[in-house]
Amino acid sequence: MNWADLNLMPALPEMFLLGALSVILILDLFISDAKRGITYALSLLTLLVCAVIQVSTFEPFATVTLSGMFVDDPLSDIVKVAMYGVTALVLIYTRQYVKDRGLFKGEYFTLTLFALLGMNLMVSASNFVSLYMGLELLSLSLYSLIALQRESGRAIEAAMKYFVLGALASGLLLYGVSMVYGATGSLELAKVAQAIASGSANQTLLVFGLVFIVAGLAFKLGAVPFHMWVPDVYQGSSTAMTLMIGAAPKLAAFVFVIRILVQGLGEMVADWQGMLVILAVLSMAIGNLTAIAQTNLKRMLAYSTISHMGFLLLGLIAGNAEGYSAALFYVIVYVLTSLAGFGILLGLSRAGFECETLDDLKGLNGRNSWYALLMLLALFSMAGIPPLAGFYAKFAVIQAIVNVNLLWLAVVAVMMSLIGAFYYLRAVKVMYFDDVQDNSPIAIPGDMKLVLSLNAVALLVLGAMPERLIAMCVEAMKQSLVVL
Amino acid sequence: MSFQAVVFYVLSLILIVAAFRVVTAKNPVHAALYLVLAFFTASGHWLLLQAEFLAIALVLVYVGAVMVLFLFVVMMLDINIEKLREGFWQNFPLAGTVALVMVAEMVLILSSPEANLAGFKAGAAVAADASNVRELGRQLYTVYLLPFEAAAVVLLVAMVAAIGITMRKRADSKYINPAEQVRVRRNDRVRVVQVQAVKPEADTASDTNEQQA
Amino acid sequence: MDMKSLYLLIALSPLVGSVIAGLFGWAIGRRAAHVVTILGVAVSAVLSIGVLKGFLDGSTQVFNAPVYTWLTVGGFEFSVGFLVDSLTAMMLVVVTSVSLMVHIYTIGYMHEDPGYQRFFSYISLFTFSMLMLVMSNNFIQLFFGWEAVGLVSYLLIGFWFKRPTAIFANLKAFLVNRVGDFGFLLGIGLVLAYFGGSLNYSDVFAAAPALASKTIQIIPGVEWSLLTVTCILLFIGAMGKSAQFPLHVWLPDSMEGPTPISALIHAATMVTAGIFMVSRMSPLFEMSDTALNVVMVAGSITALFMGFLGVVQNDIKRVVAYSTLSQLGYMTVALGASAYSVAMFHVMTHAFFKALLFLGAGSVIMGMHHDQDMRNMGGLRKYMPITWITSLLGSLALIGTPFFSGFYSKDSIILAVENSNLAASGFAYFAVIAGVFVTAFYSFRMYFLVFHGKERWMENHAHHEHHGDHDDEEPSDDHHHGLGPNDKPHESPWVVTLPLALLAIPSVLIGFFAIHPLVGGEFFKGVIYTNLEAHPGLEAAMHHAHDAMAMGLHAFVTLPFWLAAAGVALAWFFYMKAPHIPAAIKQKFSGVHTLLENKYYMDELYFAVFAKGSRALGTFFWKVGDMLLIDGLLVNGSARLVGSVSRAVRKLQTGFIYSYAAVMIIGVLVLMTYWFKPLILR
Amino acid sequence: MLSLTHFLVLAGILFAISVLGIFLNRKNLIILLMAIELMLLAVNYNFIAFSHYLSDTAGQIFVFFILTVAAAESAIGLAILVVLFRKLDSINVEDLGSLKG
Amino acid sequence: MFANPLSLVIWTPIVAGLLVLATGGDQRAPLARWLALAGAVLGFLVSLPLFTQFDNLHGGMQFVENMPWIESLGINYHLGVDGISMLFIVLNSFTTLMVILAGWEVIQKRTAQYMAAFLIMSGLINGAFAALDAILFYVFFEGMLIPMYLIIGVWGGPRRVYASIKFFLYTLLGSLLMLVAFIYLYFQAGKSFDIQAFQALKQIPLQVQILLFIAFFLSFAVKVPMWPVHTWLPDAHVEAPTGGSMVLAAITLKIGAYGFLRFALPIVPDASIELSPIIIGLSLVAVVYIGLVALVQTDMKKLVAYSSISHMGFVTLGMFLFTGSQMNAWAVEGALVQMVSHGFVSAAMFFCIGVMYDRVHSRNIADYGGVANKMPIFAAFMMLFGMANSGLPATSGFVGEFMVIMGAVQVNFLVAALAATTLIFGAAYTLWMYKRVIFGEVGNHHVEEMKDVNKREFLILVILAVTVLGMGLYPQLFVEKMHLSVNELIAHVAQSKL
Repeated sequence: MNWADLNLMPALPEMFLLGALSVILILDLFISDAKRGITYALSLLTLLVCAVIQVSTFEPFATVTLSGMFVDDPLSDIVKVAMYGVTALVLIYTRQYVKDRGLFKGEYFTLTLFALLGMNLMVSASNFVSLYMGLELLSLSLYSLIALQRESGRAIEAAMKYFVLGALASGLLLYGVSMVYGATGSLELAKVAQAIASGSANQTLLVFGLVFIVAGLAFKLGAVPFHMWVPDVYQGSSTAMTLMIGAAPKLAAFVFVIRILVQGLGEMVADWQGMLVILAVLSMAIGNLTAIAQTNLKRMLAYSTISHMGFLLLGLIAGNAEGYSAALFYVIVYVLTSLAGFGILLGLSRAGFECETLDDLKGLNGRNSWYALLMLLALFSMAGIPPLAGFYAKFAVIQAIVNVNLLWLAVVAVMMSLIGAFYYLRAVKVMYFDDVQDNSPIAIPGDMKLVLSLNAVALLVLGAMPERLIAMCVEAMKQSLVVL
Repeated sequence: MSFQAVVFYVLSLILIVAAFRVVTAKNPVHAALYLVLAFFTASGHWLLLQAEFLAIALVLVYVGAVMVLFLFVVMMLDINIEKLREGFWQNFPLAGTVALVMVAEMVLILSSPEANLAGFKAGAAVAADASNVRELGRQLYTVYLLPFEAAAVVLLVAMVAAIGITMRKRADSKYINPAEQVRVRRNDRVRVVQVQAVKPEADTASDTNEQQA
Repeated sequence: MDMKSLYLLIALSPLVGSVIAGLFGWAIGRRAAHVVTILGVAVSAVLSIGVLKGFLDGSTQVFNAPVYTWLTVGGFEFSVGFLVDSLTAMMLVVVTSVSLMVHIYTIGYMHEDPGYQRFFSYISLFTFSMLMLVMSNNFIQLFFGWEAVGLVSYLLIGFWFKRPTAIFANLKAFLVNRVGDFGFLLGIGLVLAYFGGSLNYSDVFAAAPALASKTIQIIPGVEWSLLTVTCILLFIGAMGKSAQFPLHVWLPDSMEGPTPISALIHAATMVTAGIFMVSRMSPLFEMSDTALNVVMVAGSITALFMGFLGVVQNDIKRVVAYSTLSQLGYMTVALGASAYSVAMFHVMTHAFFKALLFLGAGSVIMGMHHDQDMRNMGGLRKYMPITWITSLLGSLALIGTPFFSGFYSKDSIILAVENSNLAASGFAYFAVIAGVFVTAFYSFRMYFLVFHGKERWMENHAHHEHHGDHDDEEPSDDHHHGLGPNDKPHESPWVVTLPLALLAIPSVLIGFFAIHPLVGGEFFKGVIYTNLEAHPGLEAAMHHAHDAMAMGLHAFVTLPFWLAAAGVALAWFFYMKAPHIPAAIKQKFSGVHTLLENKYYMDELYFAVFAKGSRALGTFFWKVGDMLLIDGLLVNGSARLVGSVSRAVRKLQTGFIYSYAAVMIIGVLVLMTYWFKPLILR
Repeated sequence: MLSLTHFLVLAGILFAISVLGIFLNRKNLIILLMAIELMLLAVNYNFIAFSHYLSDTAGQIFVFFILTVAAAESAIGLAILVVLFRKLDSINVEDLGSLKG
Repeated sequence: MFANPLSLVIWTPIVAGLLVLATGGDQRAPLARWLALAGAVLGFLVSLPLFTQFDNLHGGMQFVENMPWIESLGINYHLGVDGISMLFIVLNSFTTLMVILAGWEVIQKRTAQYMAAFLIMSGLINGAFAALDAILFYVFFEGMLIPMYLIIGVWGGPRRVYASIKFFLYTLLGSLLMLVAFIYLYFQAGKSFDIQAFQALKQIPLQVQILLFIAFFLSFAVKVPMWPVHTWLPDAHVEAPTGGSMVLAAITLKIGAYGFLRFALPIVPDASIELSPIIIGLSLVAVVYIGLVALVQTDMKKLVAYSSISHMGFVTLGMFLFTGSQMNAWAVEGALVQMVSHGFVSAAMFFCIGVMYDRVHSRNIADYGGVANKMPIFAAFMMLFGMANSGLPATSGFVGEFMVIMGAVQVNFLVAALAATTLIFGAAYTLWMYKRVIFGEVGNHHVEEMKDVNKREFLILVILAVTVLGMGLYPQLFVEKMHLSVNELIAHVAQSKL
């Protein structure tokens, strides 16, 4: 290996991120609690710079570097920029919330940035080793973030559950990877794909490994039956962490899945398609059905996430570029939507009060019609009612599966979203039809209010003009899949 | 049966028993020690597979560090073992069935002709002076540079996280802050109060007891 | 002025009056309201007489032209248009003249009523609707007018909308009429579907002969003659409007409306619309003996059995109402005997003498201060001489006294039926002959009870508290019903008696002058079609009609005259000479009496079967179909199912790590097993 | 003669035992953590065995990283365990059931 | 006059609605009202050119706009109207104006939101009628659920939650399957969502057609609503505020029937013919069964709601009367006329009930009696609308029923006979209610205190009365607009796709 050949440009954002992270980590030691805002500002600045670098180094093709460990393609670019944005939003939304709960500490920011670094790695990895490292970096950061709120028994419980199950899932994934390694003799995605395509790979071992890999990936996405952690973790964690878990990591996990299943094991589409169909149907069914019985909003949204992941899988099941880009669009819209939804919950919480049950939303329209409207947009977007962005997401994935003649699956999907509509409607009902119970004032900081509003309104704007984003997803997917 | 096979089977037997005892041991300390045993035997197996560096690393890292950490935690926490054992074997039928099915399936799949594991022939004998460590090191610092850096970050995260999660200002721990000592003034220390002559309250005593406990 | 404008003027001038009185009545006051409406109707009446005169002297041609296109659909055009021929002209005169009389009469009758302007508006609107009906040149406009007169009838029966009986009666009237319309509309549908795709009379009649043997299948496998089905359906419409058995039940109740409209709508004009319609459709009916038989049977039943009911009534208006029913039956019988012209002749004479009788009854009611019970009357001839005389003339006309108008029309009917060759004609002949006696009896029963005998209002004060059908608890109601202890009946004002006098003239005379042109002559030629070869009934009537004087003289040797005379005599004997006999008969035949008093229990039957039945069915559909099966089982059931599945699935999420892990592991196992089925099961 | 099958089956058995541990162990979180370590050990067996039979070092390198991560993971896991114990005074798995349904 | 009249009728009310929404809380309610009125008037005015400039002699779509919208998914912003849809756009804009007026001072709670919801919904409905791209249609079709859900839920009666959720889910159930059908057709039609491309498909096997038909049927039958998926309507109506009921009955139901004409019949004609006996059967059930159910209602709004179902039964009946493969022109046009007429009449009926409800705060028939004593002007208007509801000639209610019955006789006499029972049932339930509510002595002290209509209410009643009568006396004005489109539809449906 020759250092002069080392093309580090594609990884520049990650390098900057790591550098800035280290600086913040050390700097924070010398900052008193009162001035923790500096850490916050620096974190945001870091994200901004990362995004700027990412955008300015954008190239409409894939570059593999670092000895095949790292790939920089449009898919990773678009998702990374989205992750920077999402993380920034998360930080903005959660600032007041974590302050109120004494979590406004250096660790919060550094671990968040560590998680982001892990996600970047997951998104850009092109080798099972780097994929795994990225995954673990993310997971460990998330476990710790949840556990940071150590006064809360529920948070610790959530962290512990997440940790144990996450480790188990990692074990499953690794077991599968080991089989793939055995079958193809390589850990590099491109070579794995090559080996399979050339027919030299051991098919039995591959499928055997695939079962475990799909299980591991399904865990990351939160697809049934590997979903059990989702509701508990969503509910137990402080809402800030829930948002953290529910937002950017979904993007990363999606690309992670694409990398492994499509870029690595793309030739085995016939096999994993079938497995994903089972997972998708179960996710949509169990997610939606169970959500109905929930009274805790965070838990309900967790189940809704599960069902959304079922829909996301539909795009993958299609097994073609259209389907993948539909899924990419789906996940972006989903993340944007859940940011808005959880953002409102964060805004409604205050010191000593967690807004997390349905009843806490009672009469929101009477208290503040603007926030009610924003939440309404988020909920209907999740339900997939036009003209909100969520509709086009669902539409795109359903279109993708109809394209491959899985009509029955499309019918199942829409029926499940019908069941799903019920609990979103119930939430809207609580906000709009019920009388105000808790009339304490809602104090959302100005910046958050602005960003939150933009966030939710974006769902509507995307509903009216989704073409740009969809086209971007299609383009990114097309160009990223061409190379490998 | 070759020598290697004998070693393999003996180690395997120990490994399986140790592993089984890990999950069935009454006392977590015993479990940890069985785990250590399992690691040792694994290390032996790995030597059979010519993964010398990893065999050693396993002992050093796992037995030396991780398991010690486990033991440390087990002993630090004051755990009521008896309570943790109640109803242990009730779950065995189900758990055993699942495990057995799993083993059976894995064996059936892996040993089936379709899996064609026999097709994997051990690589050409490695030269006696070939250094497994050198080869790994070379690759680690060149090809696997990125994961290696990532591993560093992972460890950093572990450190930050472990501290962040567990470190706390304990109300009952006593430590000295010299700066405070220097800054102290008389009024901070001595307060003159009018005290009425009464008997000491009983609960003061109990407070102290609690603190000691 | 061209004819189209003239006819438009005839039709629209009452409408203008109605709109002004209705919408601006509050502004222009009572006087202006009646002036404007009377003016409107008077214009129509004068012009109508002009038109009739034109037809009589042959100077006016048949007019048949569209006014404006109402609708085009499927390539067909539907217009509102006028057909004015001799039949129309006759009806125009009858309608407008009776209406004019009633308008004038109303000034007196309603002068105390707060809804004065509204009333005038309604009756003018009615006149307009009726004119549109008779002037129509197509089925659809006919149906428009048909329904419009029904609407006004509904409004007028319920004019005193505070009275529970009135608003019950008007609803009943409307609904029963709707049953008729149901048939009528379907008949129109068949006409449209099979008779050349047009609804214009001329086109339809032209297409009819070709369809004589055409059959249709209504119930698969059974062939029905198209013409018969069509005619019967159309006749169902006529049964509703002209109150023929079994759709007659609304007419007696309609007497809840103010008397002027009973005269105008429920005696003289609207109820004869059915007769008019069938006469218009004579080319169709002539082609179906079955339909004619149906018509004849319905008419006979109505003519006789409704007459019986008149015998037991004590309410003066109801007596007249039943007499109307009976007379409508006569007309229908005439239709059945293919004597359409005779039927129309009777329509005309009946319009005059029945309007006269009703207005006379109304005058009596006014004189009695809105007491309608004949048992409280008696000897009124002293107090109300004009009413007395005119009522007597009306009654004589009604029972068919020779030379009176009713005689000519009724005898012609009897002649036609006697000579009819239809299967039902035997029964019909018996019915009409027996009806003569009954008619005479109840007419003169009423006459004697009201105008002769003791002055019973003196003795029956106690009765006042609960007399009649109306309760007058409403203090703002300025009709004080019945005479006070010191009141005496009084003659009505001139606006009431003038119409009586004016109506009495045609009641007496018109038959004599009109029978020759209408029945025997050429007046309806080309308008009403009778196939004399197939249905010879009319021939005898035509023959007699040529000499009205001879016919009158000949009557004295015929059965009907003597039956009528017997009826009058019996009435005189029962109610003047021996009032205890009817009471005794009532005692003796209490079963029959109760049956008659309860109108053969048909109201009860209809109420129990149709009103209650449909409500029970509706409740069943609602409670069981909608609420239990659809909502309860399907909608809420599926919601409950989802809910319980949801709760069940929820239980899987136990909260314990090991079970979560177990689910994951089992998930892997299942996937593994599924994908390696052949390997594992081998 | 030792074949790949031997090692893979052994790893499978180890894997199954760790699964058994997870199933069986409804009380003690620490043993749960240990079971996971066992599972990782099984995975490592696979990698090393393949690496050996494929004559490819990548598998061994992966194992190196897995070991590293596992160490970090244990650290965090135990840290969480410690705070959990402080909070609940128990490491009983069945006490970790407040979030459910 | 305008380059894009259709875009204008869609977006004018929506923009107006957003502006109204922006006025915020109830302290600025008057502003919101006037703004809403201005928006509604403007919306109505911009819809008028559609009617006046519509070319009766041209078949096909007019005022067409077509531009790419979501190219990646193959969706275009494709608008256009024919003689069928144009009428409903105008009707909708008109109804919206009425609704804004109807809610003027009645709605005191969250006025701006109320007005905005209606305006936005109006735009969405116009969009649904104007859309020529299936997904564009779907977006509008579904989008209107949101405002309607809120309208019923926020301003509705005691059981509003149940009603609104039922309404939403019922409608969603149908439309989701239709969405799948659209996507399937998209691939069949060579990756196009163009409705005309769907219609132009030449070959679809019967079984596929039947499946597609079922998807369409579920979607539109719920909206119409047809028996047995009708039970949301009475609940929704009863609980909706007056304006909500007016729009619901006048417009949203029509979208379902319109959907049959635009989608089910031309896209899958053979399945439509194949399954027409079922549709006819269900329609007759609607007429007879629902007519009887309406008879026994004790709640006025429920009664009118059931009567709406019954009337809509005529619409579906008219659309599915086939002789061979030939639709019946009488019946189809009758169905369309019935739809427009029902728009006016039901709006008027619901408004009348609203007028009484505002005074007495009860919809129970038993709580009234003798209203005519206190509100004569109102009673006269309600009589007119009641008569129109029972299909009296010279009111708009008659024309459609008449045409459908005429058509039905040509196809099947028994069907016609059953359909014609509406003459009896319609009159029975309407007039019986009228009798109990309006006639009679003053029922109780609430009625005693009722005041006759105010100027605003009078204005609405007069406008509605004029339209009801106008359409009854001169239906040609409306019918001539639709002739060519209907003929084209009939010709199209007659061509088998097997």
